[in-house]
Amino acid sequence: MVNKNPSFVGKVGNFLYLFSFLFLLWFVLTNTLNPEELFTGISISIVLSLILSNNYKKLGLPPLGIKRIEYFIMFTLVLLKEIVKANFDVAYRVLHPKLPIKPGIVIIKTELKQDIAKIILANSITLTPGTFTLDIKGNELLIHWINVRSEKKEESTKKIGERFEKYLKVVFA
Amino acid sequence: MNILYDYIYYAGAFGLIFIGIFTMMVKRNYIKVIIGLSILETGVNLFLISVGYISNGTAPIFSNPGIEAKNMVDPVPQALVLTAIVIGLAVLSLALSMAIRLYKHFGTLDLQQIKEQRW
Amino acid sequence: MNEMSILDPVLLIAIPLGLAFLIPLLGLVSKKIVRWIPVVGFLFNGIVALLILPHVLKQPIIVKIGGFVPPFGINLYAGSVGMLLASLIAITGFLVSIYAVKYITKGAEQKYHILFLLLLTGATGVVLTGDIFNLFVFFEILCISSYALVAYLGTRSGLEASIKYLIQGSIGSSFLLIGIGLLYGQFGTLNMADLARQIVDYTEPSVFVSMVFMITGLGIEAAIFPLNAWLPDAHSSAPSSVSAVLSGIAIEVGLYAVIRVLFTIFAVSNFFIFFMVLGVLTVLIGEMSAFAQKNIKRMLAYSSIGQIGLIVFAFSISTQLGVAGGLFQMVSHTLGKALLFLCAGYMIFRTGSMEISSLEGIGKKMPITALCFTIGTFSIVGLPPFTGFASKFMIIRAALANGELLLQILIGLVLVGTIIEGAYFFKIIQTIYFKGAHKTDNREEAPVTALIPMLILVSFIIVIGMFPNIIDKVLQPAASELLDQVKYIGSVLG
Amino acid sequence: MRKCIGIILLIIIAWGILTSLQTMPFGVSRAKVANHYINNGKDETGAANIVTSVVINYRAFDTLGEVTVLFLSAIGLGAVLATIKTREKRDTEKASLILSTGCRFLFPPIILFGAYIFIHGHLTPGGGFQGGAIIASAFLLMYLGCHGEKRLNDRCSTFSESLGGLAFVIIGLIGLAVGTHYFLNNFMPLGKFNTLLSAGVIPIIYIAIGFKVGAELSKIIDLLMEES
Repeated sequence: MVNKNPSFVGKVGNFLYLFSFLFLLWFVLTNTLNPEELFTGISISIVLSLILSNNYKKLGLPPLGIKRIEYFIMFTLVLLKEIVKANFDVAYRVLHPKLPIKPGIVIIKTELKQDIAKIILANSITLTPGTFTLDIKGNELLIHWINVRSEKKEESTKKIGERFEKYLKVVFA
Repeated sequence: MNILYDYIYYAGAFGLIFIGIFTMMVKRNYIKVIIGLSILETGVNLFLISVGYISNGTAPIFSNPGIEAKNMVDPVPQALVLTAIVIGLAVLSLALSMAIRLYKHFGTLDLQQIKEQRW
Repeated sequence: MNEMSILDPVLLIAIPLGLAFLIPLLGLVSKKIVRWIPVVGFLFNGIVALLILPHVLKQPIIVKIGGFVPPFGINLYAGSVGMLLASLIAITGFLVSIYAVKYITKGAEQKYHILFLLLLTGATGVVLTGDIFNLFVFFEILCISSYALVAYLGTRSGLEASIKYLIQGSIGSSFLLIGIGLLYGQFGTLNMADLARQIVDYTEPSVFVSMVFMITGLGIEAAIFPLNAWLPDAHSSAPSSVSAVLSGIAIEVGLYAVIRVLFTIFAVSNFFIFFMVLGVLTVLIGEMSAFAQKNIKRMLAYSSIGQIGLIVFAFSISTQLGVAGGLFQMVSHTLGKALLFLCAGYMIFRTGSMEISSLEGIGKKMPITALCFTIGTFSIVGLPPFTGFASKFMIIRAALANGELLLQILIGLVLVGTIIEGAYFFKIIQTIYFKGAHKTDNREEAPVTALIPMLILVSFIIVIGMFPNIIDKVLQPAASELLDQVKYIGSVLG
Repeated sequence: MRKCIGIILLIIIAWGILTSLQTMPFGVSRAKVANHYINNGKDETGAANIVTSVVINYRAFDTLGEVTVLFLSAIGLGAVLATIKTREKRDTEKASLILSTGCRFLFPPIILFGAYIFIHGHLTPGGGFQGGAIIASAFLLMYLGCHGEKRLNDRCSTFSESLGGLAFVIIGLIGLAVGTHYFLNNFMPLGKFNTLLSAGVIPIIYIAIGFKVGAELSKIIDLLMEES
């Protein structure tokens, strides 16, 4: 079976991936170990994954691994830290009587390949106050920045994207 | 103050109802009439919901064993509103489909300009 | 009781609903079956309704949905009025859906049949239900399917009519819902019998306001005089088979709801002068506008307004005879107007125009259809061997029974309206038979599927007109059911 | 002119309502019927959510009508829009990568959440209509984000809406045939209170409604998007 259909393993992998994601979600929603609930959750997740897993593959989600999860958690922590930092920064700018802002749109580069990785990067940038992702074109992100500190592509990439990208690169390697 | 507390919800609901009826009667643009209809329906639903409220009431769900029946709000208006919302949605979607047709046929949404049928 | 448990009146609603849900599935298999589904549904309904009808004349059947005792669950009240109208709806629906098998060729046919089936199912629900919110829900089914069916042909006029209808109808339903909300807020129940028991005095302002809201909301669908602006457009622009049920069933059902709310819930007794005057105004305005029309379907639509006025007048006499007369007039109007619209449908189809002048010589071209049309007009005007005569005669008798001067004046005005009605209908008949004799077209009769329903309707009109006693056996219990509020409460709440 | 008439009419209505509202002050007490539902609903229907027990058990007939109204609106929409032949070609720009990828990522979780809502209708605030609306929102997201790539499967939606409606009616007819011979009777065992498999037919009906409402709302969205 496996030899005849080379993509079979890939299919099973996709299926399991979506299945575990959905089932985890179900578990979080119901928050109980009641066998009836678990059984219902498993069956719904199986049905949904059977139908939808093929499309999910196109997103380019990475396979699971210890290192990846570790880095993803670290990424989350860094994101939180950056959000707090940026909040204070923006609050300072808003409250300062001189309003030291310099709004503008900059372009940054990213080395991430997968769509989903780009989305995560874009959304993290949006979540941090002061920066806002407008669009993604190829491997360039269009960003509105409340205080443009550098108009050069490389520098702004370093200032905005780098701090997240180094973790995401490992996760999506 | 007391009067305000007693009637503020009804006043809000009927305020919406009046705005809706007024919009439907006065406006000429069909889309605005549909918006008026939507406001009217919202007002009616709010009115129905506020009919069933009791002071400091809780939702009528026995989700934990400790919940008492005494403080629960009236479940019937909530059931009625569920029905009324769905019906309102149905009318609204039909009205919107007619708006599409209207624009394709007449090239305008102004109801005053559409005079195929006379008295 | 054993026999009755099989013939549950709820089947009259449940089976057509199930069939309507089934139609899209069957449509995947075969397009031809779909056309016959409404026919099957209404045949079933007609048989069941006629089988139940004798049982309810003495004792109404109370159907407890879900097995909950009335104030707590929804109940159906299958009394004489409900079953009479339900049988009427089923029979008319059966005949019109046979007609529609060949008549509907344009547009989304399958959707037409679903909408048609659901329109009459909504009507059946309205006449059977004993719960006021349930009445609203079924009323909405009736209204929404009418909106869609009026716009079905997709012509400019149909669209415009449908939009008018939709705007006014949805304001009406909102009013009805506000009225229901006010009633629930005051009495805490939605069951009609329970409400009726608790409402002691409708002159109390709080109750009066909710009554006005409900009557206004229902009155829009019933097309009572100031609220009938939508009717002529809607009824004339819809496909003829739809006009037949809109004119024959939908407004009657609206009127039934008004009457039920007035008589049973609020037990109104001294409010009727107002309705009598409204009824007479409706008659005069309807008939006079009909007289001025050049478009045959618009003329029939205005004539429906006149007939509705007559029925309102008959009900507001509020004696046994008057209410029976009103119900009888409903029956004869349904049969007559359905027949007229069905005939007009193929006459328009063959001539390609709705103008009355284009009907010249149609008496030779389609003799059977023209004959049916003539009989229909005779019945609506109220000429002797037809139902219209019997029902109008009953109303006149009722009006003259207590010898009040006001009633005599008003019935005089109603008769003026009838004379106007006669004038314009004879004008059409003259056009059909005696004008344009030089035209020698070959005969182009309507197809058999259209002729059969017309002929059946004609036979109903003649048989009931000759022997009004057949229907009188149902009318008398029905009238007393409407008038006797105490018995209604007793039979529901026990 | 119309404004004046409108305002006068509204003032009359407002006066009427004011007199009427005095007999029903806000937030006072429940009526007899509602008290019955709250005190006995738990035992009679087995649903923890009393609103659900009213919607699906005490007033199930309304809900059947409501489902029909939604069905009707989808059908009516199709009938009204059916005769449009001309369809201009529009040059639509593709949605940005953020939107399209995000939609694809969120689609399965939203469907799962909708299913969660309608399966737990008898336990939590939720139910078939709400769950169906959430499922339809997943489809709406697909239409907005990945326009033109994904279409609702016509046959599939027809099946789920028809079968959902039929299931409701058939459950009602089974109730008429067995047990106490009432239409829409709750003929199944009520089960252990406040667990997933309780409340007899309520979850089954809600699942049917969920499928039906999801399919119908998606269909309405589909038709409106296609023709506008």
